[in-house]
Formats: sequence, C-alpha cells, structure tokens
Amino acid sequence: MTSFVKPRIRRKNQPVNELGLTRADYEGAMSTLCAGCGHDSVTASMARAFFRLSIEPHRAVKVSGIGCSSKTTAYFLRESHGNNTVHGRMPSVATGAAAANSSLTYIGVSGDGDSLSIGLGQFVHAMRRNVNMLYVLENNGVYGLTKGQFSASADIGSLAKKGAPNEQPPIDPVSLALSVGATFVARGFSGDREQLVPLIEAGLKHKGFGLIDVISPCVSFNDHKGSTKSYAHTYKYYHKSVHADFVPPSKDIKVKYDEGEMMPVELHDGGVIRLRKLERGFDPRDRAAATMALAKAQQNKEILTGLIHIDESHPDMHELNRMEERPLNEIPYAELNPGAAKLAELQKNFR
Amino acid sequence: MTSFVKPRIRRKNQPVNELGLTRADYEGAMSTLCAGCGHDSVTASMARAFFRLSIEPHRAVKVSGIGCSSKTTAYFLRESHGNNTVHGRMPSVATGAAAANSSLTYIGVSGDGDSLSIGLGQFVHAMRRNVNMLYVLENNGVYGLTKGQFSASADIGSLAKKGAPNEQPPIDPVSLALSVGATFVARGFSGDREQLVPLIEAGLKHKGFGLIDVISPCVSFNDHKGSTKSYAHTYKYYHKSVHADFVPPSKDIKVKYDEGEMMPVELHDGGVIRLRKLERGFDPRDRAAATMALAKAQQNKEILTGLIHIDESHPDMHELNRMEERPLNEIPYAELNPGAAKLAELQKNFR
Amino acid sequence: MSAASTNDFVIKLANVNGTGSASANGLLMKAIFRMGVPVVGKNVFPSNIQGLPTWYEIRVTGDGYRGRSGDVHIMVAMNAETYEQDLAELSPGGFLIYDNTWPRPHFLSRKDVTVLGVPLARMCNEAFKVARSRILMKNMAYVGVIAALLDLDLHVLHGLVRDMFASKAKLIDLNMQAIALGFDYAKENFSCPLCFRVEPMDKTKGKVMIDGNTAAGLGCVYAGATFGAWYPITPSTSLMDGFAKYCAQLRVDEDTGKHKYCIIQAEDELAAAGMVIGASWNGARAFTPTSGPGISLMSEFIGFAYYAEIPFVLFDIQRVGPSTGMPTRTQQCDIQLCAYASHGDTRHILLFPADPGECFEMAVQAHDLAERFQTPVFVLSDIDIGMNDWMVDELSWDDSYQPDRGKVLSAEQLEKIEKFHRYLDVDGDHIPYRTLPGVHPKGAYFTRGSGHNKWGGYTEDGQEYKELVDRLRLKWASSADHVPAPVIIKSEKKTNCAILSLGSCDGAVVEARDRLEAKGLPLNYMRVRGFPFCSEVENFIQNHEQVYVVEQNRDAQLLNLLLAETRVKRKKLLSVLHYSGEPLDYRFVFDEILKASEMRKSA
Amino acid sequence: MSAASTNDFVIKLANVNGTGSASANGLLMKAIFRMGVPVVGKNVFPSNIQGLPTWYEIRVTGDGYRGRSGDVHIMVAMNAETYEQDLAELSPGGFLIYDNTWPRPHFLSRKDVTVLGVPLARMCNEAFKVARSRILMKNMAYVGVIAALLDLDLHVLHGLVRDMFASKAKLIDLNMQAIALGFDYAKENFSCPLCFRVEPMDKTKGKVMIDGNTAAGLGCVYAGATFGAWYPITPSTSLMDGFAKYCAQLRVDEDTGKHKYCIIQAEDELAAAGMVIGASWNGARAFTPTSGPGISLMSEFIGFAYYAEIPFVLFDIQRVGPSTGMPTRTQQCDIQLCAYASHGDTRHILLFPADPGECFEMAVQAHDLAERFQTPVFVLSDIDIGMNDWMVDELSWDDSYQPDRGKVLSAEQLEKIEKFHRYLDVDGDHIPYRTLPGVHPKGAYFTRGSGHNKWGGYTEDGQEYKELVDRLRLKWASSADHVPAPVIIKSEKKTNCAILSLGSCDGAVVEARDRLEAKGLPLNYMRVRGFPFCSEVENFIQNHEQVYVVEQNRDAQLLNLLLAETRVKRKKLLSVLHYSGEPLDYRFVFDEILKASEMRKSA
Ligand SMILES: Cc1ncc(C[n+]2csc(CCOP(=O)(O)OP(=O)(O)O)c2C)c(N)n1
Ligand SMILES: Cc1ncc(C[n+]2csc(CCOP(=O)(O)OP(=O)(O)O)c2C)c(N)n1
Ligand code: SF4
Ligand code: SF4
Ligand SMILES: [Mg+2]
Ligand SMILES: [Mg+2]
Repeated sequence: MTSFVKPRIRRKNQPVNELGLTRADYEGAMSTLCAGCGHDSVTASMARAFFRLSIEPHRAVKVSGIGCSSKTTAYFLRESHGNNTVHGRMPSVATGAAAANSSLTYIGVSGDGDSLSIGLGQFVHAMRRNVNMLYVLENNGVYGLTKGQFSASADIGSLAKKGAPNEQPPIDPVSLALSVGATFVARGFSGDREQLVPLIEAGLKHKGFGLIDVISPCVSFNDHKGSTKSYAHTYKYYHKSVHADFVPPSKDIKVKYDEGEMMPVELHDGGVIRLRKLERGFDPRDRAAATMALAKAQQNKEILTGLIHIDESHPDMHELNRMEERPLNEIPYAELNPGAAKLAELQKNFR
Repeated sequence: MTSFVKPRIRRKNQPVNELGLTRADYEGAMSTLCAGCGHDSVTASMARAFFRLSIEPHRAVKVSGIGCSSKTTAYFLRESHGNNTVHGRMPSVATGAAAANSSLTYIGVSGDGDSLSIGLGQFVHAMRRNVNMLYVLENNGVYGLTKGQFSASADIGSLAKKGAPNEQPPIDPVSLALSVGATFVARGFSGDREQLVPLIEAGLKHKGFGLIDVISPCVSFNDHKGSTKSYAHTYKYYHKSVHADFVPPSKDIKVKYDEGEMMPVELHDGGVIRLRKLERGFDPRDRAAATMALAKAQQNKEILTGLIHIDESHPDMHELNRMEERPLNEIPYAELNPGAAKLAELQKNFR
Repeated sequence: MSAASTNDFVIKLANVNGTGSASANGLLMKAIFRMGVPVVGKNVFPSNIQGLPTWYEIRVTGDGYRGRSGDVHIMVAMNAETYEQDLAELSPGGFLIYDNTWPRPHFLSRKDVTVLGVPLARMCNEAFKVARSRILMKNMAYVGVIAALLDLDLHVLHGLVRDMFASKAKLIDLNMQAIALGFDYAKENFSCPLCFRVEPMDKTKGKVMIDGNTAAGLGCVYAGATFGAWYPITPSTSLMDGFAKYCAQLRVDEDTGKHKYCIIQAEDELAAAGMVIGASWNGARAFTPTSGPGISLMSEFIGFAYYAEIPFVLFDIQRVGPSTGMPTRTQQCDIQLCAYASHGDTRHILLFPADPGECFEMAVQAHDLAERFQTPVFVLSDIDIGMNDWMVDELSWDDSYQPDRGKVLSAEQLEKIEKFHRYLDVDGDHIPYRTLPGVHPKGAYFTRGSGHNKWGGYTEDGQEYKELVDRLRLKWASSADHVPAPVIIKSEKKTNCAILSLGSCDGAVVEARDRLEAKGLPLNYMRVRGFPFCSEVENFIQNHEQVYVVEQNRDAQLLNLLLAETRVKRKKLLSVLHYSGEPLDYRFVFDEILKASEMRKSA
Repeated sequence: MSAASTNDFVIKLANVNGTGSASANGLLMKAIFRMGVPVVGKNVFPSNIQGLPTWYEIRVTGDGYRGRSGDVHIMVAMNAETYEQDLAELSPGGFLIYDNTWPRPHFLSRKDVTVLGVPLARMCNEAFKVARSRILMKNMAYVGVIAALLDLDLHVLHGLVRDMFASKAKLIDLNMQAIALGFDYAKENFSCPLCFRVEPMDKTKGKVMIDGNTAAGLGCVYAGATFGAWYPITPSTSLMDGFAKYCAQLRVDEDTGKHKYCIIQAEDELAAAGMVIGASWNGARAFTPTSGPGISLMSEFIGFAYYAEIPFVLFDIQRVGPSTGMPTRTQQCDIQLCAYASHGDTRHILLFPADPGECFEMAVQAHDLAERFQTPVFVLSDIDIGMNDWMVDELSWDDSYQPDRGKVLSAEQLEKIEKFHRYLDVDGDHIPYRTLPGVHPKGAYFTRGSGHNKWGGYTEDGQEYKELVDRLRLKWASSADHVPAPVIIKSEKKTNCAILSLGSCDGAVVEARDRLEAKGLPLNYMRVRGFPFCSEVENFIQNHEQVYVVEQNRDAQLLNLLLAETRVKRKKLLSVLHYSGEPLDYRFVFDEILKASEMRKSA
C-alpha cells in the first residue's frame, strides 16, 4: 500500500508563526509506529521546534538511517526533502548534503542501534568534522524494528523482554560525544517536551554538530519492569541539570544574569541560548567540567539531562574547509570551468 | 620476492627464559619498515615482553589490520600464528579467534588509521565486549603506508609534511577507551622501552581487553618540526604518570605498600601489577578519576602516559558468555551432536 | 473456477499486524495438518511492528502440492484498511468473512461471492473484560467460526490450544471460550459446513511443520557448529534465534551452567563476518546468517576468506532488493552477487535449499564443504522458505555422521613432517593442508589477504601469485562434484522441453509441470542445488531443445550463471521470472510456460 | 634478438624504493620525450615505503607503440637484492650497468651480455658531503652514464633539471654535477654511444606525458565537480591529489581565500560513498576515487544510489585482487563486480578508459551520464593507466561544453506544474524528473532505499514495486547508446577473426595485431569503452567467426559479461588472459593469439 497521508485540517484562530504557517504545516505522513512509542513524541517536538523557529519546511533537510526511529523523518515536515538512507550511514550522507548546500537546515534522526553499533564510526566522525546539523538520537536501548535485541546503549543489568539481563557496559552517546570533542551535547526525554523543544531549537541554531540523545522508550520491546530505558525507570532517575532556553536574534536579550546561575551563550546568527543551572555545579561551556559532571552522575546512576556541553568557538565543517558562503550547488559552471586556454597552459608541465 | 627471514644466530651465554628460550626465539622476519620507524621499537618491546613472560611462541596469536604498524606482526614471534586481516577489521577477527580458543594469548597490532577511522566501530565494540586480548595501537598521527595523510589522532595545529595544519579535533584512543568502559587503558611511547615492556606484560596478563596507545613516530611522513607526533614533540610533552611493574605469580609479592604510593592490582592468574604513582594525584583503579586526570592533562597539553586505568572486576567476554574452560575447538563432536533420537524428540513440537 | 471442494482450497486471513493474529492463524493451519491433511502456509507481513496490513494464506492441499495456487476461496477480512483489495482478490464463488460489528454494506458490490458477517468485536467485548484480551480473542473467535464452516475437528483445536499454552494454564480456558464463541455463532447463523471443507486424511504422518530458519539453526547444531555471530536483519534473525534456542537446550552443562558454544550479536555485518572468519580460522565450526544488505557489507571479508582460504559459512535469507527494498518480501535476487562476491577474481560455493528439510541438511553440508574446500560457502535460502512453516518429512539424522573437518594437520602429523607450508598442493587435489594456532610450533604460519606464494610467504612476484590463484580456481571447480547433486524428474512421455529451477520455486514448478503435462505439454525438470554446476547440469540442458529457467528475480541471475559457467547455447534457455515479492504460485509458472510454448509453436 | 637499434629498445632500472630513484628515472624518460622520441614508461613499485625492490622500465619506441614489448636491452641494476633476477631478465646482446664500487664477479656468468661497471657510490661519496645527497646523487649519476651511452642531449637534460628544481635553485648545480660525474665517467671508460641509442625525432609534438589519475582529477575539475570524498587507497590516491591540486590552483578566490569546492578525507570507503551520494543528491557534482576493496565496501551504498536514483560517480583504479592482493600491481579484475555491484537486481554503467587522455574525457562523461541517468557510473581505470606517465595527445577542451545536469526541475518549472512525482516516467524515456532540496516547496519528496512506487510513496505492493524496477532496467539499457562507442580498427585484408579488448590492454593489442598481420594473420579489432554494450558490440562479434577477448584478469570477466549481455555464441569467443600484475606486453598477446590460431588451423 502507499504511505498514509494525514488529512490537512485548518482550524480557525490557530496559532501561526512568523511565516504565517500553522503547526499543521509542520506535520508529515501518519506515523506507522506502535501506539505509545516514544519516537512519536520526539517527532512532535521536532515539528514544534521547526514551527517555532519559523523555518520554511522546504528549506529543511531530514536525513535518517534505518530503524523505527529513522522512519520518523517521514512523519514531520511533509514539505521538506527527506533522505532515508541505509542502516548506520546517515551521517556520511548528511555530511555530503551539507557540504553541497550550507544554506539549508539539516536534521538527522537516528536510533541507538543505527548510531552506536553499525553507525558508530560515522557518528563519531561527523561530530569530529563538526558538520552543521542537528543529530537526534532516539535512544530506547533496543533494536525496535528487528524486534527487541539489546542495543549498545542497554545498561548493565537491564532486563530484556524475555528476561535475559544485559551484561555489557553501555555506550553512552553523551560521554562518547564529549570524548571526541563534539560542540553541542545534550540529553532529553521523549516524555518531557518542555525541556526537549528548546533543546531542539538550540541545536538547530548551533553552528556545528549538535547532538541530542533523547531517551525514547520502546513500548513494544523495552518498556517492561527491569528495563532501564522504560518510561518508569527514566522518570525515576531523570535528573534535569541545565535548562536551555533558546532566544531568537530578533528578541531583546539584554537581560542581566547572575553569573553561575544563568549562562548566556551567543550563537553565530545572533540568537542566544540561555542556560539555567538547576542544581549541579558545573559549567556546560567547559568540556572538562561537563565530562566530570557526567562521570559523577554515572557513578550515582543518575540520568543527567539538559544541555550538557556547548562550544560556539570551534569552526564548523564549512569554515574549516574555507568554503565560500554560496552553496556549491549554486556556483555556475562558468565559474568552475577553467577553459581551453588554461588547459593548454597547465599542460606545459607535462612536457 | 618472498619474505625476508632473519638469520637465526645463537650466541653462548645469552639469557634464556623459563622455557629455556632465548630472545632470538621471539624474533620474526626482517622488518621492511623505514629505518628509524617507531613501530620497529614497539616490535622489539613486544618480543621482549613475550620473552620475559615465557609464553610459548606457538601459544600466541598475532592479529592485525592493514598499515605499516599492522605489518609488524610478521616481525616478531616467528613461531606463532599471525593473521594479517583487512583494514580496520582486526578486532572482529580477534574476537572470533579468541572465542574459539581461550587458552592462547592474543595480541592485536594496529595503527591510528586502522583503529580510529575505518576501524573505529570494531575497536570500540571489542573494548565493550572485553575480549581477552592486548591491543597495541601504534599511533603516529598519520597514514604511513598510504604516504602521509593525517589520521584522526592528528592534533589540532599539527603540521603535515607539506605544511598544511590539521584543524579537526583529535580522537584520543585513551579518552575514547575510558568513555566506553575499557578495563585496561595505558599509554606508552616507542622511545621508552623501560616503561613500555612492563605495560605490555601487564596488558597480556590482564583478563579482558587491554589497550596500549603507543606513540610511535613515523620518520618518513610525520617526524618533522610542527608535528605533534614527532620524537621531539613527544619527548618534550611526555608525562610519566603511573609506572606499572608486572610481577609474575611465581614471585613473592608479599611486600608492603604505602597506600597511595604503590597500588598492587591482583590479576586473575595470581600475578600482580604494581602501580607506582609518579606525581599526579589520581588512582588508576577509579575510572572517573582517570577520566578527570586525563581531561586535566589535555587542558595542560601534557601527554599522560603509564597505566591510566585498570579494572580487574569486570568479566571478560568468555565469562560474560558463560563459556566453559575448554576451548570450543577442542570439544569433541560426540559432545556436540544431540543424535537422532533427540532430533525425533525435538520434532514433537512441530506437529 | 471455485467449485465446491474438499481438502483443496485456499483460506486467506487479512489482519493488522501486532494484534496477535499470526499465532491464531498458525493454530488454524496446524489443526488442519493434525487432521492429516497437507497444508501450505504463507505469512505476508509488513516491515513494521504494529498497525499495518498483514496476510496469512493457508492452502489446504489434499494432493500434497507444496506451492501456492494463486486462488483465494475464503477470505477472512479483519483489516478495514484493505477490505477493498481483499474483496477483489477473492475467487468467484468464494466466501468473505468479516466483523460486522460495524456493517459494511459495500461488500455487497460483488454478486459472485458470499459475505458472512460475524459480530466478532461485539461478542468479544461482551465476553472478555481486559482490553488486551478483547483484541487477542477476536482472532481465536474467527478461528472458531472457520472451524465450524470447514468442519474442523474441535478436539484437535483444543489439543493445540493446550499445547500452545502449556505453561500458562489460565489462558487455555480463555482461548477455548473464544473459539467456542465463534464456533457457536457460525453453527447458529450459517449452514455449516460450506462447500469448502476439510475431511480427515492420513497424509501428514511422518511429516512436521517447520520453518527453514529454525531448521537451518538446528542443522548448525547437528553440524557441530560452536560459534555463530550475526547482526540482526529480517528475515535472517530467526535462524540465529533457532540456533540459540537449541544450544541453550542441548549445550549447557546442567551442573555448571557453562556453555559449549558462543553466540555474538555483532555491531554490524562486517564485524559478524570477521568474527566467523576468526573463529573458523581458529578451528571452531562457525557461521553467520544474514540477508542481501549483509552480503554487500561482508563483501570485503568474503574475498579475504576466499584468498586466505578460511572456511566461512554464510546463510543468505534473501529478501526483495535492491537496497533496503521490501525487507519482508521474498526473492532470489542475490545469486549472482554470492557467486562472485568481492573484488578481484573470486568465485564461491553456493547451496540452494528448496524447503526447510533441505535447510537442515544443507546447513550440515555447508560446514563440511567450507572446511573441506577452505573457502566461503553460501546457503541461499529466502523469506518464503526461511520464515514460513512448511510441511516436510520429519528431519532425520544418521548417527554415524562425522564432520568432514577437511585437511587439518594434528600435532602428531606436524611432529612427523619436516616443514609445513600452508599453501602447497601436496596431494595434487588443489587443497593445501592447514593448521590451527597453538597446536604445534611447526604449524605456525602467517595468514594474509595480501600476495602470498605456495610456501606461505609474502610475495609480489607475478608468477608466484598466478600459481596460487590458478590453484584456487581449480579447487573451486573441483567442488562441483561435492555440492548437492541436482534433482531430476523425468516425464514419462517423451519430450525435448524442460524446466530448470532452484530453491523455493520448487513447489510451484512441480505443480505447474503436472498440470502442463495434463494439458498435453510434458516437461522434464531439473532443480539445481549447488554451484559450481556439475556436468549433469550442462548435460541436462544439452539434452533438451528448450529449457524454461524459472527463478524469482528480475535479471535472470541463474540463467546468467548458466551462460557464464557452462557451454550451453543461449537460445535454448528461456526465462520465467517472478519478482513481485510474493511466494511463487503454480499458476504463474503454468501460464508463462504455456504462453511461451504456444508462441514457440506458432513461430 | 637484440640487434643494434636506434630509438627502439628498452631500458630497465632496478632500484630500492625510498632512495629517490623514481624522479631520476622520470627525468631520464622525459629527456628522451623532449628529444622528440616516443616513450613508454612503467613504474613497478612495492607495497611499502622504503627498502624494497622497485623497477622502472622505459621503452624507447620510435614507432610510437604504446605498450610494453617484453624485452630489456639495458638494465641498470642498482639493487643487490635483485641482481640475479635482473641479470636473468636481460635480452641477449644487452647491457648491464651496475655500481662496481663493490665488484660483483658473478655478473660474468652470462656471456651473451655486456657488463658495464661504474663506481657510482665511490664517485658520489667523493663528490658530495651530505649523507642524503650521496644517496640521491647516485641516481643522477647513473642518468649521466646513460646519457652518454645513449647519446642523449645534455641540454635537454639540463633543461629538465632546471624545471624540476625551479624553486630550489641550489639543487640545480648539485644535480648537474652528479649527471656530469656519470657522463664523464662513461665517456672516458666506454665507447659511447652503444649500439642502442637515441636519435632526435619529431614525434612528440602536440603530445604530453601525464598519468591517468592526474588526468582524471583534472577531468573532474573541467566537469565542474565541486565535491570529492575519498579514503586513501593505493593506487587511487593520486587522483584526489590531482583534483585537490588543481582546485587549489584554479578554484580559490584570490581575495578572500575562499574555496569553490570541498574535499573530504572520509573515515572509510563507506563514508566516502555516503558523502558523495549526499552531495550529488543535493545537486553538487561529486565523485569518489577508490580501488577494489573500496568497491566491496561501498556495495551497499551503490545499490542504494541505483534504487533511489542518485547520481554517483566512482573511479575504480584497479589493482591485483582478491582481498588486499598486490596493491601496487595492475589488473582489470573488478569488471564483473562493478557491472552488478550490490545485492538484489542491480546493474550499472561502466566506462573503460585506455589511457590518460581518455581518463580526462571519461571523467567528464561520467558526470554527464550519472546525472542524465541518475545512477552510479564507474570509470574503470587501473594502476598501469592511473600511476604511469603516458605519452598522449595534448588534452583539449571544447569551450562550448555545457554539463548535462539531467532532468532537474528548476523553481520556475516546479511553480508551473501541478504536482511533482519523483519516480514518474513523464517523458517515456524511463528517466523521471528530480528536484533539489530547498528549491521549491512543490519539489519536496522523500528519498528512500526501501520499496517505493512511481509516485514516490512508500510501497510494499508487488505490482508497484515491479513497475518501478522494470523501468530501472529499461533506463539502464537505454544508456547503451550514450556510453562512449567502441573503437573499431579494421584490417585492410579480409578476415573473419578479430580481437576484442578494453582499457589498458590497448597498447599491447594494437602492436600485437600489427605484428600478427605482418606474420600473415590479419585481425580486426574492437575496443569496448562502455557498458551496457551497444548493439555495435554484438554485431561486431556476430560478424566474425573467432574473436580473441584480451583482458587482464583470471576469470575472463569481460567475456562473461559479453555472454550474459549479448546473444553471441560462446564458441566464437576465446580468452587471452594476462593477470600476473605486470602491465601487458605485446609479445604475450602475440604469442597467445598465434598459438590459438595455429591450434585452430590444425584442429
Ligand atoms: C545493513 C543492515 N543490517 C541490518 C538491518 C536490519 N535493521 C533494521 S533496523 C535495525 C536496528 C534499529 O535499531 P535502532 O536504530 O535502535 O532503531 P529503533 O527501531 O530501536 O528505533 C536493524 C538491525 C538493516 N536494515 N540493514
Ligand atoms: C579497505 C581499504 N581501504 C584503504 C586501504 C589503504 N590503506 C592501507 S594502510 C592505510 C592507513 C594505515 O594507517 P595506520 O593504520 O595509521 O598505519 P601506519 O601505516 O601509519 O602505521 C590505508 C588507508 C586499504 N588497505 N584497505
Ligand atoms: S517497536 Fe518500539 S521503537 Fe518500534 S515503533 Fe514500536 S514502540 Fe516504537
Ligand atoms: S612510512 Fe612511517 S610508519 Fe611506515 S614504515 Fe616508514 S616510518 Fe614507519
Ligand atoms: Mg533503538
Ligand atoms: Mg598511523
């Protein structure tokens, strides 16, 4: 059968964004995920963030790998281009796409299987290159689409649906990202949209690679008792550490902050991320401090969430490659073709 | 032409080990690396460690990927089996080999290109599985065999031979290993055999995955001024942090230590690693502390060396998989074959 | 077309996945099987977990044919999303059963079928309290309806329910109750049985219902495999699940809890390949199950194992390509890829099982061949074989079987020889001796994927290189006489036409052939079971004027292999290609061959 | 065999790698080229960095033949490790030059060659102070010796030295001095010139010496490629080096220093493939150079690009397989792999350049074809073409060229149409329209490697699936008339025999053919340049009785493709296979065909 298209209903008095678009304009095809799947909530948060940032849908590009999570790029932003690539290799396709046209907004959606097993190498190297994109890792500790095998993010002691415990140490995308120098590292929870939407907004606006590890429970295979990626477990150990608000460039942000309480981070386009510390004494702008805070939380078995690290100083892939502003795909051939005369000249060296 | 075989000369009064073998018995074919290459020194250290541990050469297995570093498995332990696999995928071959026969000693040799780019995923997952092997990463910041491209361990600002600087953050195998829960993490330097040999001994004796990141300069493509993986640079920023001595089980080790100064770590076979702190105030047995020490050293641009982390409590792959002691390849077929009667019984469910 | 019939008709059940219908449908099929009547079952499911259309087709086939027929006589339409398509598919004279809790008058649009409405949801909502039960029990309720309509043996059904829930006794009553609900409703409201009905027979004795992946997993246990590594991918996952289940049952020491096997879920297919190669190289029987994308990813390692001569058993449970394709639909589309996988000059051994019985046997043969020839061996199954329950002869085992571990030198043998050379053709059979690490100092050698000579040394010398790869080619060619021989069925009538096919095409081909013969078109039939092709394959083609090559892919991959690897004339071969992803039905084969033969006659 | 000869002989230089010999040898070759005499150069180097044997062969070929001859008339033996082998290879009547600082009396073992000892090390140690110079200058000194022996023009040599060290003036004198050392020694001690000598000609006007990888990199610049991603692998690295060099030279804004291109060194070949696909999908012309192992690793992505219809240009600089094989030796061993790369039914477009000139042209054509047909396109070069300097016609460029970007809809076009459907065959040419992200809201669509229908929607419907892959097959077939046409050379004599070959075989084949004709065996010749084969290929074979298929692999991969993809009869085709890893020489082809034709006659 063909894909399901959600009926487009316009209600009166519905909120519109700066472009005059409604929330419905940021929706996509009907989800084919299981009822209650965390990924659907994340999809809704992503749509919301794009709506709030007033990004023209067709100026956004959605890329994904393979998995239930990766399917969700079809379920929001109907009017943007999607590229549902192969398993674990989305980062490379995103890298190439971003290289070709820096003027669009790139969002990658992946799962813990897609990113931490088959895709680990590409995931790390996209961070290392600081590709200008937001990477949303919908982390459920399990392979949903292939029916319930443990993924590499399953915690030691977490029980499988059939009862077997995982005994291998988990790969934590956040620790990993910090260890390889990622410039925007956050963690959220599908069940906490209030925290998640501003994180997505901030990540989209960050110039460079933004990672949000979103705990997103799989109701079919990993939401039972004993699972450490279930709704119940996440609510229990959930620790909001730093709250991030995104303030667009147009808004007046000349507010005073008490140092240590509110930490404004200015973005390249003039927007600001307002970080509000909730409890723990670390500064997300300092990578070593973030690494240590995370190490401590791990020892306490807490799930540290919020914007854990941000660094606006490191150049993104385009800057590193000294690329001009104009997208590669818009440079006319006349500018690229050295011409016949030049060819003759070049060949003097070949005699 | 065929491979070069080093002539075997026996001198009188040369030292022998517990097996009555001489150092020459632990050598291999003649190296075809460049004169002065760091890797040749590492080869010598490995041969020395096997000699000192009195491991029968044919009871050792050497595995490697592709690169100048990976070639070196041919240059020591002539009488052991070597498997020079494909680029970046040695860890998986090692994992399978180790699974099939737990009674041999496994050593993997790789390069920074082999391990941190094409092989990153396998490298991390072998650590995660805690495969019982020693993994020696000969790190020169460059692709030697393909003639001088930067590898992922090249530091920001490091200059290529042709003069172009690297601007991407390096992947540090040691940080990475700590972030994914490796149980034995060390760093050495090809130019410091005194430190390296005991580290190799300890790594070989550790039950689980042992990583030694060895800085091993490439004289042909990355030993010039401006390179941060040159001999000169390494000597300058080299920081010995923890010295490790390996004491075999037979030796009497009932010595008293001042806590904090000398830290004995008992190994599964009864041997002991004696850690001697040289300066910095951290305990390598504590992963979070090691992570923090490393983060600080990075900020100070120091190259922290020695045994940076060890954890003897985590089960290795065999234990995790509850495998019996006997190697899989020695279980007689009679024990594996359920027989015709059983087959008939099993099929009752299929009616 | 659909006249009344006993033991010869098709029921199709249209459901939504994730609602528990698959086990109810399986139960229904097994009930018929236990009544002694042969059945063919096909489960067509979507590539998601919950909420999309899924179909289960049960062919009741008193004649014992093993393929699909292409008809649908009774449609159980439980999915509103696909009502229209399901109705359209029904053969004239057929019956449509649906849940008329919400009546659907447009079902009346077809006058040539009978619509039977049953208020399944209403009945279940009334009878059961828990929401989840209400959904699950609807399935059992329609099983009850069908039982009444087809005159199924209720005792058999009850027995099956008891077996199914042996460990959860509470559920037995619940399920029985649901079956009764449907059964009673049908008895009261319809005239039972229908013109389509099941009558007990005696044709399933000595048979079992098993899927190919489970059988292959079990085959690996019997082969003595101790190591398996894989990365989950539909439709191969259940092969490793099967192996794991039987290992847990048969290979765990009762006292110590220790395992005599090791299974690793790898981080991807490349790693799975590497692990199996590592374990094999080190002397354990090892294998990996995967599907097309996995083969693509393993390509580099396949070439390594070929060149370094390391045994490497792969199961490719084929699905619709290219790329991710339709992961839950069937095809035979990796034949050419597997035959020559990897860069450089490489060629491999392939086995083509046609049903779960052969999956079991060939799993064992694959390990023997891989070790004998020290090379990759592919077992090319597919979704149809791998994931559907097939009725096959009870699997049997010869207790005198001993694995062929190939030419591996023991410590004693090594002790005796002067010097061991890994790649020397000592016996003139193109197969060198190998040794295992740790066995003896003399056995040590260096394995590499780079140039090496027959002594086992590194080489960049062209002649030394050639000598080695020439031997590899001869070694491969010599395996033709060791792969399973083709199965030939000769017509009793004289004919110069034939069918050549492989794997899961078999059921449909056998039936089409019978019916073509009945129509006056006798055909001989050869089913190839291994590659490289033995001389019999070539001879068979040479002995016919026209050979229809039936296979399930777009590009005639088997036919291309025949052209490249035998000396047969192209014009003898005529392709019959089915590649929509549904399991092949005999009607397709019948129609295509008839058409072609008529064209031929008129030409 | 080796009679005196002017402008027709072979010099071979045996060195140790890492000693700077390659540039000295290149200089020598270029000197002859600048004297107007055609040359063929082959560099055979080991897979390491320093200390292993390496050979450089220079054929002086006044006749302008472009392949190797198989002879060696002058051997410069600078590597003690290979003395024996080098001596053995020398043709009777030849000369052996060696460093007699340490005399080697056993060179006298061959009476049919002349040994010329030159105390190169001693002279250089006396003349130069720095250790490194002493090593490097030995090379220049033997260049001087040869210059004297062959009567080379010293002015030309000096000019070359000046060009070479234009930026390091200090080195000019040093090198001149070394050349003089050797030159003077030879003049004094030997009777110069030898019977083998170079005499100026006028045959290199309008020609250049260039390697195929540089030419292909330059071709990508002219094609308007703006994105390249690769993972370093011998022998493809220099292609990207070439592209990078010309981009740095031609595509950096002088004022801002900003780049109009992007090159990424990927973490592996899978990532390189993904990046190129991503960039192409997003409308940049993009490519990746690699070699066999890379193709294996890219297989999954190749199928994705095929099925999702994304342009994807790959250069496969072939090397000896299987596996790591001999990474610095040449073969044509990935033909079959590339033709059908990836699982499922897939088939691709291949281009076969025969020399650096065609590498340049086909780099441009590959981009045009990839965008026109929205599919992967492989340029199959090899080490011989890619890494050796070839004498070819000066590359030329037609300034009126405009890239064929294929059927991409602009914002204006999108504005006008009602609804865009990505995979609809609107024009009946089997090629759908595509759109680029960000251009227009109406252009948005969802790209996927899973089942999709012509509307661009997800599908698991067999008929919708078939419709799409049937179109893909037709699209591919229709490209046969757009790939470069075969080159046919007809004999002036009547003949029903022919040679069919491809790529780097060309030079040797052309020469062998001339010589066979001279021997009374006239042959027609077709060189295929693209796949799928156009009808001309099939017709050519049909019009001959016997066709020798010359290729550089063990398994007759081109021949197999011809069997599978055309209707030609197998028995017409006879393989001539060369796969030792050395570049093909005409003598091999000549001997094989002669032998075969004699067998045929006697049969
Ligand atoms: C090359 C390849 N191997 C295996 C698969 C099968 N496969 C599909 S999705 C998936 C795992 C998905 O897990 P995750 O990324 O965590 O996504 P989730 O479904 O949990 O959201 C696997 C193994 C595939 N599609 N391709
Ligand atoms: C699949 C594949 N891609 C690329 C190569 C080419 N290659 C050989 S070695 C190497 C890099 C080696 O670098 P490293 O591991 O750092 O070793 P080093 O030579 O520096 O010791 C590469 C890219 C290959 N052999 N195989
Ligand atoms: S299987 Fe799990 S991850 Fe997949 S859709 Fe269902 S709940 Fe979500
Ligand atoms: S190139 Fe570098 S790494 Fe390779 S052998 Fe030479 S010095 Fe060592
Ligand atoms: Mg998951
Ligand atoms: Mg390196």
